[in-house]
Amino acid sequence: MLSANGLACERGERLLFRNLGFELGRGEALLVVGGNGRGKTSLLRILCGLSAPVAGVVRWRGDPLSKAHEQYGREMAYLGHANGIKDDLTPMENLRIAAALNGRELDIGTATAALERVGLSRCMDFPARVLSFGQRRRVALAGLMTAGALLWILDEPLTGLDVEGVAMVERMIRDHVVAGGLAIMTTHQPLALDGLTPQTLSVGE
Amino acid sequence: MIWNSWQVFWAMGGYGLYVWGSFGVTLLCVVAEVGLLRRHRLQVWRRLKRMKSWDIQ
Amino acid sequence: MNLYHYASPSTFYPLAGKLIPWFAALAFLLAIAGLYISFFVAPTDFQQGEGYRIIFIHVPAAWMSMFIYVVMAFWSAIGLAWNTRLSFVMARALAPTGAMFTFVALWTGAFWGKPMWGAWWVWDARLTSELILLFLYVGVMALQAAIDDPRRADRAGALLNLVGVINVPIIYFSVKWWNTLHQGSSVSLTRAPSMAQTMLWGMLIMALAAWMYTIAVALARARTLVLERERQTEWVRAQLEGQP
Amino acid sequence: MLKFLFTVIRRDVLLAGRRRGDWLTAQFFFVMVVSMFPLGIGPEPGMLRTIGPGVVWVAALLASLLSLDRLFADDYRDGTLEQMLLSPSPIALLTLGKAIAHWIINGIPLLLIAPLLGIQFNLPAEALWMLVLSLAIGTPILSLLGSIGAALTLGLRGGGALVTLLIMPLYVPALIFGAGAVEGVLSGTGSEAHLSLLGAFLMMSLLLAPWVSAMALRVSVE
Repeated sequence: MLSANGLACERGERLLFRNLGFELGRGEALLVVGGNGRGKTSLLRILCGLSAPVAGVVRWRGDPLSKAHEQYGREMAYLGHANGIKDDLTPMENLRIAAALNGRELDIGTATAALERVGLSRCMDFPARVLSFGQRRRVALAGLMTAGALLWILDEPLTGLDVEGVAMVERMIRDHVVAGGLAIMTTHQPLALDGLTPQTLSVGE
Repeated sequence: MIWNSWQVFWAMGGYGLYVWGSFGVTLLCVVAEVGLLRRHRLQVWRRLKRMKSWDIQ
Repeated sequence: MNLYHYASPSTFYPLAGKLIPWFAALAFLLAIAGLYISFFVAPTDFQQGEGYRIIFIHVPAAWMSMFIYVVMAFWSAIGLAWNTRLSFVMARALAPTGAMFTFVALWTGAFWGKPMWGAWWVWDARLTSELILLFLYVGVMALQAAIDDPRRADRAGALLNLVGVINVPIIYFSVKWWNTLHQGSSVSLTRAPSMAQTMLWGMLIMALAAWMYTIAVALARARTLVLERERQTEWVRAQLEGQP
Repeated sequence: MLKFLFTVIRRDVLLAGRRRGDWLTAQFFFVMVVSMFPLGIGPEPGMLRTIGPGVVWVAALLASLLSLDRLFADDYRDGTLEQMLLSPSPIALLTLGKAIAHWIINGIPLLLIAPLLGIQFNLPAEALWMLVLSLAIGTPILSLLGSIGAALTLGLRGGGALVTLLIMPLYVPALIFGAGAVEGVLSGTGSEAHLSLLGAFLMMSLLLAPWVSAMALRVSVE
């Protein structure tokens, strides 16, 4: 479904990596590994189409990303370093507006269920400003669940989460992949996906 | 020859300040640009050479 | 792919190095010829006396300031369309020279205006547009200077450059319109009463000299930029063995 | 398509409503800049009437620039901009929506305040109407062209001052036609020509600016 070929990336005249490629199908996960500053985040940003590689091409369902903007936008969900949460809006508003921007209706019931699943049932009506960092991360994860995307691209999904939160994310990813989804992630913490071994891709020498 | 002497030439019929002010500043700009360019090039050259000798890319 | 061959930095660098002295020499010779015409061939103007000789730099500088902006936009468009790095480098190398000519056009305009209009600055349509052109140059250079990542700096500058070039005619038209409504000056700098043949020749030769100068300086600046950007490559490291 | 556009506009208006302090700052800036001129120039009514249209227009430029540097910057910082860029809709629609929202938030209040300021400058009633009309056509241009500058300077040090430097020269035609229209009323030479030229400039900005600022956003976010 998702394939990358001969990717190269440069940051400020420095070559981060080149000739990187992989192939990912339904029900498969990919773990991107590599030390700090090796270009993991850059790779994920290329894969989700935010930045263009210096060389190489990323294809979704056979089409290069530049031609598949609309479809890819519907079928891919990205969770970056920043949570993508507006501090002035409540978690509920955040979820619903994010869905509307993606061209989906999200009714209050589904949104409530998602927020309950990530353990935020008590702070649904506070502005996100008063939430802790971990709680805001959970709002972003609830957004990921309600996005209904086929491909998840997660940049350090475990940062800022407590033990219980980590277990929750691991369960989320596993369920998603087992149900036939695709997941690409980076992490510095060990990730236990309970019977699922992701492919690994090493970035940088 | 339309100028009888250098004196007349420099005076420019009373417009000396304006004519030479214009031409002079233009010359100054050109000289300054070329000078700055050369200096910058030498600086870059030295820096790259130093970096190479340290073998830092 | 012949074009791509010349667009490669490692080919460009030595080629530009060979071309620069020729353009510089041409610029020098043409400038001498132009200056000779402006001071020794062109006769005294019966209306403006000797003061009109300023137009031999003012007009070519004003032409250059506009041409260079358009040429920059051309390179920017090519760079954005085909993703050729050298085009961005050329666009960037031209900007300071363009700003310099704009400044010269403004300065000489003021020095011409003082004896003719009695004021260093009048809000004449041409001078005003020239001033705004200077702002546009400053904007592009400031933007490129503020961005650290060269790739982003190139593209952002190129986009701004293209927006600017679309706007320049509109700005010129609006300023002219504004000027006629507010009773602008009746004397125009470029439409001297008797545009004699020799004057035209003088200005053309000076403009040609300015072109050659611009090419030489822009190539030299582009060379330095290429050197900086390609510093990890083998050919630059080999270059560094020689003399600057 | 249109739904996305409306969602972007509604979202930005909602957010501005949650942050009324920032919004009021720009409006009071406008009022204060305009009020400084008589203090600097003197209270002579004839003189004030001559400079009035120009002063109000220049202050409108400055006020819109003041709020522009945050057009994309806030969303960039908290990651919502990335999410919006990845949405299925064209990015030009996002930038268009953002510019329209900026106009609703910052442009429309200017229209309402401008007549009051015009009275301070002894403008007659017809000139006041023309001032509002010219600002109504002109301020969307400020938001549209400004969005290009905001996108280009996204995340840079000193972004605010830089936006001013980049965009101010591009505002020149809007300023000339806008202030000229009001002056046409004052001097009795008519202002239809000014207004149609301003309208043409608006149409052009509307067609081109969203595309350019979409490209600029892609370059800046990369």
